[in-house]
Amino acid sequence: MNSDTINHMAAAIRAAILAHEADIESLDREIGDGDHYINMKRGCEAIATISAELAPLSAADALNKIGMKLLSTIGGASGPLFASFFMSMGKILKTTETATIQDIALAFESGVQAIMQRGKAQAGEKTMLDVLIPVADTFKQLAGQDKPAKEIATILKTVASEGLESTRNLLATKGRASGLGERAIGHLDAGAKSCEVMIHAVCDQILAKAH
Amino acid sequence: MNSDTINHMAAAIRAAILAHEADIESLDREIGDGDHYINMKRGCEAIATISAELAPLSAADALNKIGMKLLSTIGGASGPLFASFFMSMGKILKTTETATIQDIALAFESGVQAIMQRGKAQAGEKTMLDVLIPVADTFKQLAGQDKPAKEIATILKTVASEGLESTRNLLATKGRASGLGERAIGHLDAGAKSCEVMIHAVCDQILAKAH
Amino acid sequence: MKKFLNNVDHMLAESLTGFATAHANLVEVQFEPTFVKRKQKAQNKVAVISGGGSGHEPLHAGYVGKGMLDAACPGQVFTSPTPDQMLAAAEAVHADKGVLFIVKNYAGDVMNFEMAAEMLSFEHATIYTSDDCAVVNSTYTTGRRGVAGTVIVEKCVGSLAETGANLEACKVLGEKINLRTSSIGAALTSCTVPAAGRPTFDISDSDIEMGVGIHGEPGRRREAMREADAIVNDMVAAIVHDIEAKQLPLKGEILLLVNGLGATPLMELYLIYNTAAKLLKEKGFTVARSLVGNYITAIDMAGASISVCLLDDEIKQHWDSPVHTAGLRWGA
Amino acid sequence: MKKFLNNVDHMLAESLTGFATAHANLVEVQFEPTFVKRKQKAQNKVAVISGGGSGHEPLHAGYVGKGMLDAACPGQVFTSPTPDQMLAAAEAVHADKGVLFIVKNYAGDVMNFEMAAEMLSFEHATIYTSDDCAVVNSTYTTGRRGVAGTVIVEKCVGSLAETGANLEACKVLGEKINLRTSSIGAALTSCTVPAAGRPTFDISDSDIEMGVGIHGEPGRRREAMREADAIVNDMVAAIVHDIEAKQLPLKGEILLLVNGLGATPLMELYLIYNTAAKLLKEKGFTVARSLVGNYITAIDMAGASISVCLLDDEIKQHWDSPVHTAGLRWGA
Ligand SMILES: Nc1ncnc2c1ncn2[C@@H]1O[C@H](COP(=O)(O)OP(=O)(O)O)[C@@H](O)[C@H]1O
Ligand SMILES: Nc1ncnc2c1ncn2[C@@H]1O[C@H](COP(=O)(O)OP(=O)(O)O)[C@@H](O)[C@H]1O
Ligand SMILES: [Mg+2]
Ligand SMILES: [Mg+2]
Ligand SMILES: [Mg+2]
Ligand SMILES: [Mg+2]
Repeated sequence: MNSDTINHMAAAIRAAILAHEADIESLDREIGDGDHYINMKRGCEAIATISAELAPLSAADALNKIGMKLLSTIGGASGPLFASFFMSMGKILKTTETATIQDIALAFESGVQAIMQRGKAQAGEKTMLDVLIPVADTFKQLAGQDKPAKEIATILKTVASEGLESTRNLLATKGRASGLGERAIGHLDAGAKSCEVMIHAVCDQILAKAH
Repeated sequence: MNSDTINHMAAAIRAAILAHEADIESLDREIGDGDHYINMKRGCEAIATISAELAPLSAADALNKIGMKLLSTIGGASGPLFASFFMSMGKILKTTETATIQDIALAFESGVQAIMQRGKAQAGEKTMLDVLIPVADTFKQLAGQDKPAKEIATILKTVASEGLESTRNLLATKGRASGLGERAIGHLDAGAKSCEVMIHAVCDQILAKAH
Repeated sequence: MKKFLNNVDHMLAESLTGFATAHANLVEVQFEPTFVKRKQKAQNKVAVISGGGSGHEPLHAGYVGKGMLDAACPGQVFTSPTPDQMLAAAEAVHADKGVLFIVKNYAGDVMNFEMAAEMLSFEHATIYTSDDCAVVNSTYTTGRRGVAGTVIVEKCVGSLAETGANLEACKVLGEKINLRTSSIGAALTSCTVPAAGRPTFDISDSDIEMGVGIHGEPGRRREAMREADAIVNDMVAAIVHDIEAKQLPLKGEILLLVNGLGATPLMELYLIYNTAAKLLKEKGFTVARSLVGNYITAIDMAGASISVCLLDDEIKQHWDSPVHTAGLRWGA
Repeated sequence: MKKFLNNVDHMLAESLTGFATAHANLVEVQFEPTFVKRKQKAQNKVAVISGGGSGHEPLHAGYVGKGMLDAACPGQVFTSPTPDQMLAAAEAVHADKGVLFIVKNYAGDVMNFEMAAEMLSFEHATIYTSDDCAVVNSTYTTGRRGVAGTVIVEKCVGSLAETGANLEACKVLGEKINLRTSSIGAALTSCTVPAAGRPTFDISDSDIEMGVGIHGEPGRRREAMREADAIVNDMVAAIVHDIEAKQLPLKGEILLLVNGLGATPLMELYLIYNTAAKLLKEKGFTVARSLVGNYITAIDMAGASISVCLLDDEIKQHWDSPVHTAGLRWGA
């Protein structure tokens, strides 16, 4: 992984988020305050504007810079969470010269843990973590088994979608939807949806690679 | 004319105004501020509540009392105008013991003049006067010719309807609709409509009389 | 129609009772006939009384208090009050220096106040406000409507009256301010008169009403909805045109009032203010005083009006003087 | 969607510029990062800073000024501001006695202020407001939301800070007021987030949302629309229940705040106040202070919230002390 790959992935994520405007926006309208899509878009566009600055950086520094940029751009609940994710990934990868797929899985896991810490949340609270935690777990496990990247990508897509779907029948105990009590049941979580969209975007890039 | 007749006519007027709620209300909504029906209704109901107090009074005193009551009940533009009308009618009839149809026509005319004075308005300004002035003129003329009441009533109904219809293509130069310029053209005036309704109600009572 | 109300017939009385309770240190309300007066009767000053249809809150009852009105007579919604209200209010607050009525120039208000004035036994005078420049003044019309400029007149005349100035001086100041003030309103939606139960006019999302008053009357023109700067530009142009037509100077210090008509968020009012202030500066004016908020409303209309008052030292002094009312308060 | 705006992306900046121009004697706005600060930097006091998503105007920028906030950080509409805003604001206004953040208890606000606090080099503390009793507090939730009670906390803590009190004392007062305040909101309509371009929720004319927050989130329950007294009765009952649950006294002096959510006419707010005051008196409270108007809004939502703060001498003193901001002003 280098900053070229990161810029490439960021562009794919941005395209995917924009393509899912209607879904993401309506989910946060239903049980949130309706700004999650706009927040995600603002974040994606901020990263696009710094792609040239990211280019000369190491993967670790690029991820850290992305985190810092998101922190000062997104706001809301998702801003500090995604920022913590990337800054934590950057910190972990700093210690490795050329990251293996195992390194990346560990960095991803540490990013998810940073979100859990910052948001004081667990799985099962109807948040983005219901996608991120199972993905991190499966990723680490598959990477540990030396599975090929394409196989991992295919499986993670499924895990992400299942995680998203799992939020439907949960009561929300974190975030804005926690004020709704039982009324949140039956609705997917918006943050979980954007995570699913982003994970699919990245995995699709890996699957589309020639080799 | 005595206060019994007056109470009877007031009841007929009230019933007619209530029956024309939709028309009157929508006209004042179109080129006014939407309250004219409510104002008329409030006025009619106030008179209904004092019918017992009116009963022992002379026609002149009853009309004056009606004017005073309307003055403190209706408000808006129509309140002082209708109040002036009845107070002026009362004043004129005060001088006659038993009013002939000619006396009533003269009193009606003086009532209309009081409206003109109070509102500083003429015919052709798209107001209630476009009904009242021709009705007063015709009434005086027919009464002067000693026409039977029923014939007069029939003719006045037509004159009132024509007067109302004449407001349709006028520019408003008095009242709220004067702020609208050309936009008032094509709409009937609400106050003219209530006057037409009231005149029809009174005439219909006369036409329905057995003798 | 969706409103917090129990019964349309009691809405006004319940609301006024709430108003008087919430501001019990400032005002008292009386019913039959209805008026709101200062808690502490002022002494030895012209009694300044205003009134008009309800639905424009905080105007007028919200401006009763030290430095502004002595009493206000609220009519039914959008219906001018009746003369007995003005008479009772005058009786309650007059203080030996005469009574000054401040009346917005609408047929109903004019006639009801006129009849009250005719019946009044003490010295009195009336100021008619007519700052709305959407209505072209001509000998054929009843003249321009009184809109947001009324707040400026009430504030400054109230201030002068507080100094013990006589009736004539108060009237002169009020008429000067009225002359030096131009206003224009634009509506995005209609309002809903509670007793009518539905919007006064229908309007699509792609249209606006330009040149509206404060009663949900249709405006001067229906125009295409467009960006705020374009709307504000036209509104400011109408005001500037009016100032020119009145042969008043197109420079000097002004008070800029951006008024919400009821349902317009402050965020939008400040955005309008931003553009209006910029345009007026470009024209050569200095924005010396500002007021932004809901000061004279049309129930729940989404819309705004812009008013410009050409200041002079006297007006500025009376604008700045302390005022303590429910709707306007500073220096106290 | 129909709003006075030019471009959704510039709306906030244009509006804030208008705000700062209209109140140039009081405040200054700075961009990148965005914050509003007092024109005159205060000396030798705790710097009181608040912030949150925009769309709640006059909160928070409207409360910057003498006797209240030193600075406010407005985020995007309904989106909490970012830590760099708080850091820049703190840098600009701190005055050697530390920085106090007043934060409404929402995940986003909490986390962004927390990250700012972690990066802050000077002494600091944070008060989280959580007066909304529509959200049942339990160990499973992130806790109650901060709503209109925030205004009372900002007013009184601002007053105490002005006396030179230390950080700890300010935090203690703020937390006391937060504990002693219960609020609940009801909405007749949704609001429309400008960037979203359409109402956040759909609701028919025969329904209301009970227990709404200030972001157009659906409320606790959708209920049948009914007369105002019935709605207010349920709201007051929820507040009284909350006071009981907190084991606070069901008597004594209270501050009653009836707050409009943006598009509700004053006439309706005073009607609500009238009923709420009556019910609370019947329960045994004395309404000693009142505030009625749009103090913390949800853009253009038709709706209202009721807040009750149990007063004591200290709170009363700080509520009454002079305040001079764009949104709240008395004694100055
Ligand atoms: N404490 C938390 N931990 C993890 N995720 C959270 C937490 N709180 C909120 N979220 C996530 O953030 C999403 C909302 O983000 P966004 O709409 O951008 O912010 P806000 O809720 O402040 O409007 C939710 O859908 C949820 O997935
Ligand atoms: N100056 C006037 N002279 C005669 N009639 C008038 C005048 N001004 C208004 N009117 C009449 O009053 C009617 C409006 O009455 P109403 O709606 O009750 O009062 P308002 O216009 O104050 O809301 C108009 O339709 C018109 O017929
Ligand atoms: Mg959101
Ligand atoms: Mg009318
Ligand atoms: Mg009217
Ligand atoms: Mg948000």
